[in-house]
Amino acid sequence: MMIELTHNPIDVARVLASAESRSAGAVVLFLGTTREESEGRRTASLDYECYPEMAESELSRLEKEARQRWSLIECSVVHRLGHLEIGEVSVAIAVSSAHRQPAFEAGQWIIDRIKHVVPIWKRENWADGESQWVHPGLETPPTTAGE
Amino acid sequence: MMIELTHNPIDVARVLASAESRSAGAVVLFLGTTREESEGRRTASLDYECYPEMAESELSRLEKEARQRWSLIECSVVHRLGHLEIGEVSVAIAVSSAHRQPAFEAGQWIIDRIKHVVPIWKRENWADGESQWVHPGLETPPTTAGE
Amino acid sequence: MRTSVRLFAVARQIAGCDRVELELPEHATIGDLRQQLGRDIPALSGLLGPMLFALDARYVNDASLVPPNAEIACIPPVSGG
Amino acid sequence: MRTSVRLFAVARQIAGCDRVELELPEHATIGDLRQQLGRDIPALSGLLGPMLFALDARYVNDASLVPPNAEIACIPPVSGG
Repeated sequence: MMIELTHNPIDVARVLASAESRSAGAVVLFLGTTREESEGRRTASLDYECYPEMAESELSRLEKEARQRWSLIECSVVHRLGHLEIGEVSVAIAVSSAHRQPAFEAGQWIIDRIKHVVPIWKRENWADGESQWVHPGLETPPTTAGE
Repeated sequence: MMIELTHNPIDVARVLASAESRSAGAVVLFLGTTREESEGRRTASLDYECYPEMAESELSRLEKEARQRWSLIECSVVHRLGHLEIGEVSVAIAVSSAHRQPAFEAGQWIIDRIKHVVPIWKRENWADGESQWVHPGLETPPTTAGE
Repeated sequence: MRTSVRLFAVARQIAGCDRVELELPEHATIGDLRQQLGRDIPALSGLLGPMLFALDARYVNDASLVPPNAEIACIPPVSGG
Repeated sequence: MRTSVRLFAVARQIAGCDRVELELPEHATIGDLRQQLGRDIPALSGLLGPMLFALDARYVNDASLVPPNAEIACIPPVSGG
């Protein structure tokens, strides 16, 4: 089990290794990666910030709840913070189970819940120079660089 | 895209890298791994064999059909053959897409279909010394070692 | 009572600071706090509807009481992952 | 006509070889081949029900004709993954 928030590039091999087990028949790894294009607009880079104490405790709660819902062997979640270039990994989730169904379902459930409840936010730094916090359901004003 | 059958240990990092893309927002990696226990009986090791020409063409068909069903960016499938120790990776599937839903669904669909249509078979080498080909729905007789 | 509220992302951007001090009556609720925040930072008031609040790092609803010395955080719709 | 059938896994184990030569009538179907295989290798006959057959590396059903010089494979229930 590995629950982490990190300003360093995510060591995907390490996250994956943390889910390995001799009793596992299935490992599902999910990577969220920063895309060059978002709703037709070009992104140059992204910045992630969080409410640190709460983000970590919410990730731990999700891990515990996933283990209650499914029979899992290992379950690790690492989320990146700070400045990310295009193509970098923003989140890595690795889940193992005896059979494949729980690993797939839990992996999908965890990333869905992260996107709803974990206090982490991203700012798109658009290629045209504008930056903008992303808050689903809210129209947000552009920020000036470095704000 | 990478469709492979291999007698060598699967290079998981290479399979994962083959699915990376600047336009991907999600990568799902599925690993099938050899378990120490199967239905309460201890396994010492496994052997996989296939009908080579057909296994490769069936894997290619699955990859093509997955691309027709979902909007995927990359899709790689590598299946191991020969003798595997416990904890080794027997199959690796890596799928990337702009959003996470297609990658999860396609990954799950591909492993489900592999387990139904691709002519690959495993033999459990039980810890008690017996070996047995696994054919869902068939009662199979034990084999003697090395047969 | 004096209550400090942590601000993140667009709320921090608009307020220009990562923490704001509010003056609330005794027995104020999170709903009261939400309204006071909008009065003190008018530029935020139009955005507060979908924001959640956390008390000591747990989500709470508008009916929850604001205890003295609690850590309150204003949580805009999240966009991690 | 002389037809060669590739055998895998439990079928290969029971037959003791990875290929068997069958004598089939002209215009025989895969269903005929399945029956002939059971007659030629009686130890296999009880297991043939759930086995599939492939012609030139594509699955075919029992109604399909067996062409001369085709590559026929007997496919026991698969267990890869």
